[in-house]
Amino acid sequence: MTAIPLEAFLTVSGLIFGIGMFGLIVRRNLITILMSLELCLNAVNIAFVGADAHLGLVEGQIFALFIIALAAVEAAVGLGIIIAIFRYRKVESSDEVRDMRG
Amino acid sequence: MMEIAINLLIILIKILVILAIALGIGAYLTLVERKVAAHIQRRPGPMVVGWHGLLQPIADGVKLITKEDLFPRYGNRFLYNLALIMALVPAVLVFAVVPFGPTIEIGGREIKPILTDVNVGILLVFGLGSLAVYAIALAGWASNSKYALIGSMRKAGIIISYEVAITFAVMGPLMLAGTLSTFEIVQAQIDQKLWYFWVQPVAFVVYMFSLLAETGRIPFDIQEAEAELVTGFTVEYGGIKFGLFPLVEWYVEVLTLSAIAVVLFFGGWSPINIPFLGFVDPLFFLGPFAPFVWFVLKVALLLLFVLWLHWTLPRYRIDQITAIAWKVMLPLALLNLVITAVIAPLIWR
Amino acid sequence: MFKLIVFIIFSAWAVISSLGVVLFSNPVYVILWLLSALISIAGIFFVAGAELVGALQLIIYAVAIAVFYIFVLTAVPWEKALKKDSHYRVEGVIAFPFIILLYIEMFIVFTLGVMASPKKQLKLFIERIGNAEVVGSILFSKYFIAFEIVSLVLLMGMIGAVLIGRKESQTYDGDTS
Amino acid sequence: MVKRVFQRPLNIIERILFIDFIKGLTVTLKQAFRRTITTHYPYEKLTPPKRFRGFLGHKVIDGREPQPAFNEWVERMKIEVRPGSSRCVVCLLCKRACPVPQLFEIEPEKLPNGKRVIGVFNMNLMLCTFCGLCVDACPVDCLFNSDIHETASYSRKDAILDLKALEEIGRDWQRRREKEEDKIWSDDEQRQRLWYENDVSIR
Repeated sequence: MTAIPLEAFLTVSGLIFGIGMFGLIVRRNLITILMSLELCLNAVNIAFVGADAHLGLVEGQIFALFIIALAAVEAAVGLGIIIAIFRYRKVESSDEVRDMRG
Repeated sequence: MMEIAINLLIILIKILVILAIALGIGAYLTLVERKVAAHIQRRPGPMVVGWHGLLQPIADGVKLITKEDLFPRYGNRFLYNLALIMALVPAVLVFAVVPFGPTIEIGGREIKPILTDVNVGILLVFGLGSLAVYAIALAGWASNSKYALIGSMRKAGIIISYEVAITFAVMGPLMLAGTLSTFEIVQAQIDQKLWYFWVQPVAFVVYMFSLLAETGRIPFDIQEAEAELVTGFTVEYGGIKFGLFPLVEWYVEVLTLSAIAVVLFFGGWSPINIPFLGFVDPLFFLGPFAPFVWFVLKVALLLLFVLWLHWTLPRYRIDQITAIAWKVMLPLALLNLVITAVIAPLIWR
Repeated sequence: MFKLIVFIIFSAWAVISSLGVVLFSNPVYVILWLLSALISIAGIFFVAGAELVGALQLIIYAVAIAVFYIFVLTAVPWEKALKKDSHYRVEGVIAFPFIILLYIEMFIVFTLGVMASPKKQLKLFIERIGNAEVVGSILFSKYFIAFEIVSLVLLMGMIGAVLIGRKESQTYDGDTS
Repeated sequence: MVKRVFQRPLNIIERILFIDFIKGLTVTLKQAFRRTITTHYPYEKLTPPKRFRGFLGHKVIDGREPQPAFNEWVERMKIEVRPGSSRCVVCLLCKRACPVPQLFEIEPEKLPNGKRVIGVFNMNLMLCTFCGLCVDACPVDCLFNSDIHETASYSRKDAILDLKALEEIGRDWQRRREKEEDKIWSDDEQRQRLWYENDVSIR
C-alpha cells in the first residue's frame, strides 16, 4: 500500500485551477463564471488536503473546511447579486453590466 | 491471495444482500402501504393476486415493465433518463453505512454486518440522501412541463430547509456518542445502557419531521400534491420509470432514514432499554439471531408509524412547511444542542 | 497501489468534469458537470484520508451550494441566455497561452516546494486517534478564533444575500436604463 | 343568520405534547382494526335499486299492460298484438323526447292484413346519456331502464341494441323485478343481496 505522492495531488490541483481560471476568463454568462470560481476553490482544497496527506498534519484540512464555508458565502452573495442584476437590468451576460462606465 | 479473495467474496455477498433488501423490501413496501391505507379506510386492499394480494408487487412490476415508454416531445431525453439514475443510486448507496447487527463469527472469521464502517458514516448518509434533490430538480426541468417544474422546485426548497434542521437534530446523539460512525454509535448506546431517545425526545421529533419532509410523505407531500399538481415531478414519466420514482422516494428513502433513526435513537440492534440500568430481552430464545430481529422489528415499527401518519394527517401549505423548518424546528434543534452539551458529561461519566 | 489507481480514476474524472464546466454552453449541463466535479473531488478527499472534509464537501458543496445554482437557473428565464453564444471566443484564444504559462509556473514552484518539504511528522499520532477527532480538536483549540470569524462571515453573507436578493418592488421601477 | 363557530385555540401543553395529533392517530388506529365494509366487485355484486337507470329494454306483452292506454294506442296505430313480443306501438314519442334523436332508428313493418308491428328498433347507446326522457314519454310502459350496469364491451357495435336484445332485457327484467315494490332507495338488506340472478348477457 504505497501512499499517493504529493506531486499527484499538486498536478490535479494545478490542472483544475487552470481550467477554472480559463473558464473565469472565457465565460460570458454570470452564473457560469461563478461556477468556474467554485472550481478554482476546489482545486485549492485538493492542494491543501494533498499537502496534509504528505506532511501528516491536519491544518490543511481545517483550512479546506474554512474554504468550503467561505465558498458557501460566496455562492450565496454572488447569486444574490446576479438575481438582483437580472431583476433590475434584465441582462445576464458579463459584458452587458457596464453602468459604471458612463 | 486467498485472504483477499475471501474478503472480496464477503464484500460481494454483503452488497448482494443489501441490494436485495433495499429493492426487494422497497417493492414489497408498496403492498404494505396499500394494505395499511386500505385497512385505515376500512377496505381490504389488494386481495386478488396471491393470498391477500401477496404477489401484487410482482404483478405491478410486470405491468409497469411491459408498458409503453412515453416521452414528452420538447423535453431533454438525456436529462430525463439521468434523473432516474440519480434518484436510484444515492438512495441505495446510503445502505452501505447502515449497521444491521453486532459483529458475528462465521467459520472463525469476524464479520461486521455493515458494508463499510466509515468514520463519518452519519455525514455520508445525509450527504448522499440529499443528492436526491438533483434527481427531482432534473426530472422537473427535463420533462418540460409546468406541473413538474413547480413540484420539483417545491421539493428542492423543502429539502434545503429540512437538511439544516435534520443535521442539527442528529448532532445531539452524535455528541452523546462521541463518534460519527454508525456502528460505533450503537456500540456507545449499548455501553452507556441508554437509548438516546430517552434523553433526546426533542431531537427525535425534529428528526421525524425532517424525515417526513425529505421523503415527501404526508403531511409534507406538497411537491406531489395529487389534487393540485397531478403528482408533481413524475407527471411526464410513464411505465417502469414512473414506478421507480415513488419506489425510491417513498419507500427506499423512508427505509434508510428509519434505519438511521433506529441507529441514532433506539439503539440499533439492542433489546428494550431501561435507562441507565440495562436491557430487557424478551427475544432471548432466538440466540444469535435476536439482534437482527430486534433491528428489523424496530425499523418496521417506525415505518408503520410513518404509514399510519400518512393516512391520518392533511397536507400543509408550502409556506407553512418552510416556516416550520426555519422558525420552529431549527431553534428547537439548536436549543436541544445546548441542553445536550450541558448534560453530556453526565452520560459519559 | 490500489489507492493510487482509485486516485487516478477520480482525478481523471475531476479534470474531465471541469473541462465540461468550462466548455459546455447550456447552463443546465454546466451545473451537472460541476456536480460531477464536486463529487469526484470528494472522492479524492476520501482517498487522501480526509474523510471529514470529503463528507462535508458532499453535504455543503454538492448539496447546498449546487442547489443554489439550480434554484437560480430555474428562477431566471434562460431563453435569452441560450440564444447568445456562451463564450468569449477571441478572449479565450488570447488567454490560452497565459494559462499554459500559469501551468509552467505552477510546475516549477511545485517541484521546488515538494523537494524542500518535510515528511510525515504526525502521521502515527493521527492514525492512532482517528482523523475526524484530530481535525475537531485542533479546529476548536488552535484555530478557534478563525473558526468564529468564519461563522461571523457566514452570518454576514446570509444577511447580505437576503438583502441583495430581496424583491423591492417600488424602489427601482423606472430606473432601468 | 350566520352561525359563528369558534374553535378554542390550543393551549401551550397541547401544542408541545401534540395532544390533538394523538387524538387523530387513535381514531385512525381504531378504524384500522375494524371489519371492512366493501364489496369485492367482480366476485360479489350488489343489486341496484329498482329505479336505477341502466341499459334500456322493451317490456313484452304479458297481460300487465297499462289499461286502457295500451288498447287505445293499439287501436290508433293499428298494431297487431303478439303476446310475448315487444309492447312497442311505433308512436315515435321516445324519439321526439330524446335530446339526441339520431340515437333511435325506428321503422314499422306492414303486415299483409293491413296492421302494423314494430320491425326495426335500434338504439345507439354510444350517444345515450341515460337521462330517462324516452322512458317518461313512452305511453304504453314499453321502454324502460333496466338495472344492467355492466355495459362494457369489446366493440362499438355492441353498444347498439336491436329489438331482440331489448326484448331479452325486458323479459329478464319482468321475470326478476317487475313485482318488486318501488322504493326511492332500497333498504340495506335489499342492497346487500347479491346480484347473481341476472343471466342476460349483452353479447
